[in-house]
Amino acid sequence: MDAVTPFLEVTEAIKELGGEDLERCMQCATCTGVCPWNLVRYFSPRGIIRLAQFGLEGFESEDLWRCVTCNNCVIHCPRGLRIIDILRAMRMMMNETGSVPPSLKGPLGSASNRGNPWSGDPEDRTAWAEGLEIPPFEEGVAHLFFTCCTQAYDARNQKAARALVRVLRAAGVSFGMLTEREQCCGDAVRKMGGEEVFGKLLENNMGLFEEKGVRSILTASPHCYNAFTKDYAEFGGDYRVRHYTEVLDEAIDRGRLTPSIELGKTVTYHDPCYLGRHNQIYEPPRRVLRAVPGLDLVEMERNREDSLCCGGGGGGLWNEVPADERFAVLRVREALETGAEILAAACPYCIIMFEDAVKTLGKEEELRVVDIAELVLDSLEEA
Amino acid sequence: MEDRIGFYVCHCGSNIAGKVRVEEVRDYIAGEPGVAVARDNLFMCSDPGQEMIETDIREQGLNRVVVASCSPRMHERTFRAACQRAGLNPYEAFHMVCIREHCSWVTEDENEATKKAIDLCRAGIHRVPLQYPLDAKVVPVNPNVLVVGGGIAGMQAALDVASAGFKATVVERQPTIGGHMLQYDKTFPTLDCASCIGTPKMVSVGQNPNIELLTYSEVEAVDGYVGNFRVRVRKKARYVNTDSCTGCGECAEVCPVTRPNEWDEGLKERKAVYRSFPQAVPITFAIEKKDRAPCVLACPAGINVQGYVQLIGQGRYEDAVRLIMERLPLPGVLGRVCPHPCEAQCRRAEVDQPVSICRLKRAAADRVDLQSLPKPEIEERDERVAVVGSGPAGLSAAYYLRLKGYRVTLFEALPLLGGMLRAGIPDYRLPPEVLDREIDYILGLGVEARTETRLGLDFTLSDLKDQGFDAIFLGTGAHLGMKLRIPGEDELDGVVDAVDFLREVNLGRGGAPGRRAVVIGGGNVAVDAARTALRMGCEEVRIVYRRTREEMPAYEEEIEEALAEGIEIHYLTAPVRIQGKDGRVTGFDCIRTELGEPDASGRRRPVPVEGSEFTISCDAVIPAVGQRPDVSWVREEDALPLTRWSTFEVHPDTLQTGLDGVFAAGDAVTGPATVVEAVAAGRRAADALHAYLQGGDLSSWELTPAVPEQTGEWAEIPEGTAPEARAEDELLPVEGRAASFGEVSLGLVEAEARREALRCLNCGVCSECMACVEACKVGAIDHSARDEIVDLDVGSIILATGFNLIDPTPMTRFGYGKYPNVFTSLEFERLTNATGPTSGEILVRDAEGRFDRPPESVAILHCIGSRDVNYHEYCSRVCCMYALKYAHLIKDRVGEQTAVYNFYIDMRCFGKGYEEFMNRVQGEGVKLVRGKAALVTDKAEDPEEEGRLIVIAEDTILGKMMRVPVDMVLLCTAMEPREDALDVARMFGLSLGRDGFFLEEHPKLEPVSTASAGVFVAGACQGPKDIPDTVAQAKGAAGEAISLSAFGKVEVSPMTSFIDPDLCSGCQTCRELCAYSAIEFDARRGVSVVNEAKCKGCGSCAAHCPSGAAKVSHFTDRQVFAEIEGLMA
Amino acid sequence: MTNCAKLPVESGDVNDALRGFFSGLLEQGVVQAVFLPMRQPDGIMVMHTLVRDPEHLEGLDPLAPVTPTSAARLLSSLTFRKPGYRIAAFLRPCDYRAYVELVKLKQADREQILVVTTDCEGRLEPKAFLELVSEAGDRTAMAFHERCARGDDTLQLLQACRVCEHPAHEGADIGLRLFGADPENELVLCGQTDAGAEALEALGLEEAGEPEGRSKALQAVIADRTAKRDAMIEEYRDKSSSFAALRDVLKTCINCYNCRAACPVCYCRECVFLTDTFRHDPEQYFRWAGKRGQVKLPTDTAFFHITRMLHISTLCVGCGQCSTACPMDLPVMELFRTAASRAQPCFEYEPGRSPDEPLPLSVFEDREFLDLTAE
Amino acid sequence: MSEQEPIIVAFVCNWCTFTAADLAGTSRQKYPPNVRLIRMMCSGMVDPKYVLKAFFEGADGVLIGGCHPGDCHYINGNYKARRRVALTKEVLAQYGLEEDRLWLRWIGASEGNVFAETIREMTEKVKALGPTELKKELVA
Repeated sequence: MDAVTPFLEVTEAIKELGGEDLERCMQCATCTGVCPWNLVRYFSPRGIIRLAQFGLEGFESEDLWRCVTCNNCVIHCPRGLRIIDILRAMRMMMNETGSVPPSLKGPLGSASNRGNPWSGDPEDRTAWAEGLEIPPFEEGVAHLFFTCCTQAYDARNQKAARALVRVLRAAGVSFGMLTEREQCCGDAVRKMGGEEVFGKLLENNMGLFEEKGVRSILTASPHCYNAFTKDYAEFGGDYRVRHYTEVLDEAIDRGRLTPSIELGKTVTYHDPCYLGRHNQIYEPPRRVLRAVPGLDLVEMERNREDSLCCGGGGGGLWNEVPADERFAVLRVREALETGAEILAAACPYCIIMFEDAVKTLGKEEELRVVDIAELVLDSLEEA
Repeated sequence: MEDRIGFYVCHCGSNIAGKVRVEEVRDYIAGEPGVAVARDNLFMCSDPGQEMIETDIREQGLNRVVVASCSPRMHERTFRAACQRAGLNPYEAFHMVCIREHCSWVTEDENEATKKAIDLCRAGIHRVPLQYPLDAKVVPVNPNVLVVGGGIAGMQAALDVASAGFKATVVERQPTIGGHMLQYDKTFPTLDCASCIGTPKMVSVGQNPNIELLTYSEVEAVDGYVGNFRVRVRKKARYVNTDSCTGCGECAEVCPVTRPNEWDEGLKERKAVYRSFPQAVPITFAIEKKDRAPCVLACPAGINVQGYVQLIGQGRYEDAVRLIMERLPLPGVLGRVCPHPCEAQCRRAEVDQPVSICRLKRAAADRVDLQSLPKPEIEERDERVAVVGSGPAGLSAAYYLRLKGYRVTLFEALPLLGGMLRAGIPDYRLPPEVLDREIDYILGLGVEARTETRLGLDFTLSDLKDQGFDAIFLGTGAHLGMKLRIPGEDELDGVVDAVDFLREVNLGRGGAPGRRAVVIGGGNVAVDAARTALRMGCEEVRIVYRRTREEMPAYEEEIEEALAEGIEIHYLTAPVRIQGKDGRVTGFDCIRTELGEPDASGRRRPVPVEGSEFTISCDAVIPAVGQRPDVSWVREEDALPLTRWSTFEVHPDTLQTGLDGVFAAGDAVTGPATVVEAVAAGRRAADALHAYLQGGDLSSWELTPAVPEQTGEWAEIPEGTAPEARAEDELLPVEGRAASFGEVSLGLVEAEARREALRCLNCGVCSECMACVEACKVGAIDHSARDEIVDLDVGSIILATGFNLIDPTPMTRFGYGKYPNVFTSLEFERLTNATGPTSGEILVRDAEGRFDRPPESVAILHCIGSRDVNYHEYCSRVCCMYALKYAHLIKDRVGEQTAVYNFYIDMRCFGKGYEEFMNRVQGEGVKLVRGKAALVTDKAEDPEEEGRLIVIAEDTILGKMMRVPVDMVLLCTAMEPREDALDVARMFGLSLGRDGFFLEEHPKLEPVSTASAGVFVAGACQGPKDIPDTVAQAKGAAGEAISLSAFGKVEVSPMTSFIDPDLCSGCQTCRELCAYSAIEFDARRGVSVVNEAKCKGCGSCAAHCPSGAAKVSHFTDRQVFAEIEGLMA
Repeated sequence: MTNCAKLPVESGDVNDALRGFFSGLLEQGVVQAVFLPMRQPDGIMVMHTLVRDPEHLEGLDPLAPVTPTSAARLLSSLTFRKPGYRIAAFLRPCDYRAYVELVKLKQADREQILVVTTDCEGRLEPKAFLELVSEAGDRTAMAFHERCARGDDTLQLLQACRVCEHPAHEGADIGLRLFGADPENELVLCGQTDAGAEALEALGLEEAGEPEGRSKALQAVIADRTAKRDAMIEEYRDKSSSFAALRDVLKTCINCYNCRAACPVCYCRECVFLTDTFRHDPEQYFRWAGKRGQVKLPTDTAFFHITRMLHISTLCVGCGQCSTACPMDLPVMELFRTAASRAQPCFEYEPGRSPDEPLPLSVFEDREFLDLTAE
Repeated sequence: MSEQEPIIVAFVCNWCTFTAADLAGTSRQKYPPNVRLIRMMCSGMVDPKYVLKAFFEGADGVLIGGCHPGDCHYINGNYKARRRVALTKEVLAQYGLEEDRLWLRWIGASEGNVFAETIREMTEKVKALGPTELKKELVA
């Protein structure tokens, strides 16, 4: 008889690795319904969980690696299950047996050996800050400016990082940088199931933070923000973490930063999943944009917790995805529909995905992808 | 007699014995002092268990019993009864120790569970000897029963109570009983029609002699205790007398105000006077009133603006004019010259622009011939009143005094009546024929007018007294122009004060002031003078004003019209000197000004700019810088007190001057003010004069406020009210307009007036237009009704307050509120109901929201807000079944071929006949998609989906995504508690469960009783349930209430407090602490005494009393100390 | 609003002047009786006496620096049911404050009483008082005043008075001024309430102003005593910082409950410790001894003192009668003022301040002590 | 359970916290066995000397459970209890009684889980503090 037999040892193993919520799934399929993948192809997280409930093979299929951890399923799940952690637990099992898709082998290996997923030379980690004389972080400096690997090694994001540094300086924020010993926050690595590599990165960074007495961390990427507030907390990390849009919002509010030059552009803002849905930070970026004179902020239909993911999270940045299945392409089309000239982003992953999507659609003239810090810098009368 | 304790430890099957080594407990306790018998038993609460106790008591001579088993809340009563049967006093002899819920069920380790059980039992053994006999207090039970809520649960409970011969009072918040069930069309699973099985219940409740129905009423306070509750109920004013109203509905026909009908979930309109639905019980109508509209509050004369605007909207101009004339005699005049402060408050401005109220008043007045109005019968009186001055104040006073029956004589200095209306306001703003028409009407009532008789010249105040006038009203106005006090003003020809100039022209005696005239001033008089000068032939007219356009007091539309007629206005210019040659004006020197600091009146003071003098060549100068009353006629002996602005000094309320019997109002009292204020003051003076003439003591006389006090609550403005431009009246074409005195504004055309009136948002809901009063043949409508308080004495209370549905709007992914064809379940019920918005036809809406065509396909989405930790974790139990009912109704009514898709997680058809119903409906072709719908969108991906709603879900059985295009989406929205559930619970002494519904005493064994003795719950207020379960609970609750009423007495816990008079030092702190004021102070003996009927035994007094004088029986210090000592030994 | 009056004193005989004052009150019918300290027949000890006939005012000595028992408790026995007659009562500030608490507890009446208080320079230990009387006889009061005015700290003041920060009270009807005054030749009396002012007018006394040095002297006394009080509380917070430490302080307590009998605000007719709640079952002593090896008797010593603190720590005015009454000379006043220093600020309550302030445990607020219930 | 396991005496109000304890039992929630319940009709019935008696008899912690403000079956018994516990805590603190040994908590009739959680939390805190001085020393 062609039938399957439950293999509950596998289920127990998945639960052991943090996927225990899978037992309480009532298979209602809300997650599948709200998952952005189904805008482009059939992808059923419910189906994968069903297989995990009985430990049946098939969950280790290609689909397991498709999830970009955008959190839309988690906030709608009627049972409140941590669906991302269930899938991550299965990915951890795959990592333990080494059977990881080729596209993710590169970043995982690089993170393990070079402390960043971009195969960048650790020595050049602070190269992007050449000429900005950012002081090293030590006693008396208020915040640690944590460089996201993507900002350190990706050219487009290096430009955004430099803009952010100059804006922070204009706002009189006291911040310093750590040396090359600083490594990747490990968010993407952990979400890909590379728990062991993540452990190495965490140990290095927490040791460094301990050594330097880091209390308050300022991050450019929502992924670092999420790692330091949630993942590091699991291992005793207790830091005051703020995303740069919150710092700029406060500086503007306190009158320490006043963008003055009229930009005369219509702009639409994309809520990055790790700032919005994961951490409910919706208003600070919008207040910053509204504080820039001459910027007309228009909202896309899918905004705040309904925002459509750029597709970069959870290893998505490195997955090969056919053009017609890329969320970033859909999102750029939505941005164009609003008539905006600028798509404002607040996350290095989004910038890469959207720059690629704009090129794919050949819309470079009509829509520019700009980081919020860059917009603020354009509007500052810098000395 | 020493203690002989019987100790019994229960296995409770394996519930206790599973974790607690009961034999070890038994043997340990056997060794404790005073323990005569120690046994264990499989089930102590069983009959053999109880018999074992009874036989031990009889045979072993036990005087105490301790049972260690489950929670005392479960079986304390059972074991006390056993002890009583065996002859012991239950309160003295028995103590129960809980070693199941608090010990075996919650402890992992066997040893720890056993040790804990032993400690708990030992505590009981130490406590029980110190207990002393108590006899349960028995109190009489008032047989009446209160039922709160008139839904199916309330109705059923009331009917059962009544049929048992006891009186039930049903308090229902809505104007009718029936509740949610009567909103449905069919009910599952039998497809009985709700009204066929519901209305008979309603009718019998309505007619049952044992049931008193208090609809449109709410419970406000409850106190007392089981058997003796005192409940205060507020019967909200219905404004319709329930005895005489036959429910004919004539009043609703004529009522102009429409509101969304709550009964139809807002899908259908009803009138301000309404009945929820045709089969309502009671049949009588009710009127919804909120606060008086803001326009009514703003009108100085207190006219019911909303009322006459609505009447105009109905084309009932005569009724409108009659309503206006209750507060103001000159509708046509005021329709033209009133500054309309009401429009500034109109809330329509929040949507687009205020309603054009002033023009509407004119539209009504112009369409009514006053003479044709029925003559008001006047009950003649013989007192005579002299009204001096026929301005707005005088006319108003004369009119209202005449209506009161006084013989009024109107004295006017000028040859024509009307005062400032005649001599001040030019004809192009107020045509004389309109003024005459309205004055003649007043005179027509029998007012005698004497023109060209000036006070102070032709007669004096004392003359009036001599001529037998019983009272005098002075409405002499303010006709003296103020001087510019600049050189050349007095001596030159060509300088004429604006008031004099206008009077002469208006009386047909004046000529053109010159060829080029300059008017000085920024008020209405200045603009009137300028435009009149233009019409008298001046070639060039300029207005000189010291401040800017914003500060000009003249009306906006007047300034516009003046500018349009070519009149030039020099702002920021002040007069310096008038130049003249041989006695004639030749020029006018003035100087530029700037605005400096604000002066006392808050307007910024104009400061001359050095060296900016310039001259305007002109041959006439008309100062219009204010007026003041001419009081030259006042003689010494009149002794009439005047203010320093030479206005009469009057009492603020009665308007009586310093002289007895002499009243005054209008500009003569206030200085130059608006016409409407003068008219209002004239009416107030008439009231005061009436009181004076009837010999009333005016010292305490107060003005009866035109408007009762306000609660600050108006009808909310419905979202999506389409903005509509405000109607503007037609003006004469500009050319040639300035050449004649023809009325510039032509007023509103009838169709425009009717449409403008319908823009009114009816802030006060009922506009008190009194149309219904006339329409009602039995005179049942009484707008002056007030809320009534009723106190009920009842023995038991049944709460059947029902449920709400969750509002699905926040769940944006389902598109409720965004797509017109997404409905909640209750909205769909109304669509299927014959009295609903579509008379029972299942239709979908077009873009404008009108139901027009039947759907070809329908999607029904289950679990919207239910089984969802983000909203309600519980299952609402009823949705699966009514979803199938909807599927059946659609197939049956719209047609076999209509596609129906149910998106479900689990089909819960658990009841009797439910599974069979599902079997049948599936047979009729409903498509069941196993997967919770995730998204409803209108973004089509292929032509087939164009213009339809697409439901997206994964079918977990197929393992495929489904996109189902449909015309209509029904959301099975979760049942949730009423929003005021917490306040109601506190009022009746209940608490709420974690799901927010009323908490029953025990989910399995006591489903309808609550923690508060004598208060029972039934139906959805205790948790989501369908009609069969609701009715079953209603009959259960009625059973409980009937048992109380039938038995006539009830045992009340004897564990109340008492105060030992020997120990009490009379400090009375216990009296202050007692929440039930159950402690009185006996002054003679100087001690506090407990009234045991009122005391509930909470112990607040005992815990405070330092000497221990106040004790609660069964919880004395000694007993608690013994329990603690036993616990820790 | 104090308007003051002068009472001439001939040849330093203050008592004679006061006798004139009090008999004046009786003769003018302002009051029907006076209640003040009078010399006993032995001419030494002074006791509060109710006097109706002015002739019997012969032995009055109100300013004698001693109060054998709390005058508040005595006066309350005259007024726990509203008396039909008005009494002029001489109460030192601590007695008056205790009396105010008894009024709140409905154990005494305020309307029928004309309270005459004085600037209080403190009272002596009984032995020290007897010595002073033997030396100064009739002039004991003034001898005591002179040595106080000189700042003579050899005086054996009661410990309670050394640390008492209420040497005067604005609430009393009439206040006798001593600080910065010269009573030997002129007594200054101030009407602090309407009743007080009317009484002074009825006597037709000569107008007078406040002695100018008074407020400065008063502030100095208050500052000095407050410092001593804080030191004492600090000391006893250390001394009784644990149950064992408390046990050591109370090791010689014999449960005679005399401190309770002397305390003016311990108003129970019979103390709960004398009722059968604390008449333990003999078996219980046996069990205690079994559980812990041995049990000291009398038991419930610490239990009694802490329970009494729970009852009156908010009402304690620090009058020191408990320490005076303790046969074993235990620092009862110190322990109770230490407990009061915690309990009273907890409810922002000061006993004796005003009769309208409700007792802290007889009222409650909607939202308070939220941290207590981790809300 | 060895000697040094701490004992917590809990005075619980019959209408709310006692019912919550029943509910915790019927839903089989597990919590440490250190607590012993004494049923009071209302938290307002707990005389401060009961708390004292419990400590003097060797209790390591005392918990008083009442209804949430506004829900009291007797209208405001819990408000009075709050002031009495505040006074008791203040007086006993002088003799070294730690903050976490005497708790007042509002636990509603339907909050079985809150009851279990409170017991777990308090047992942990009291265990950390170790036995009371009264339990060791004999202070009668």
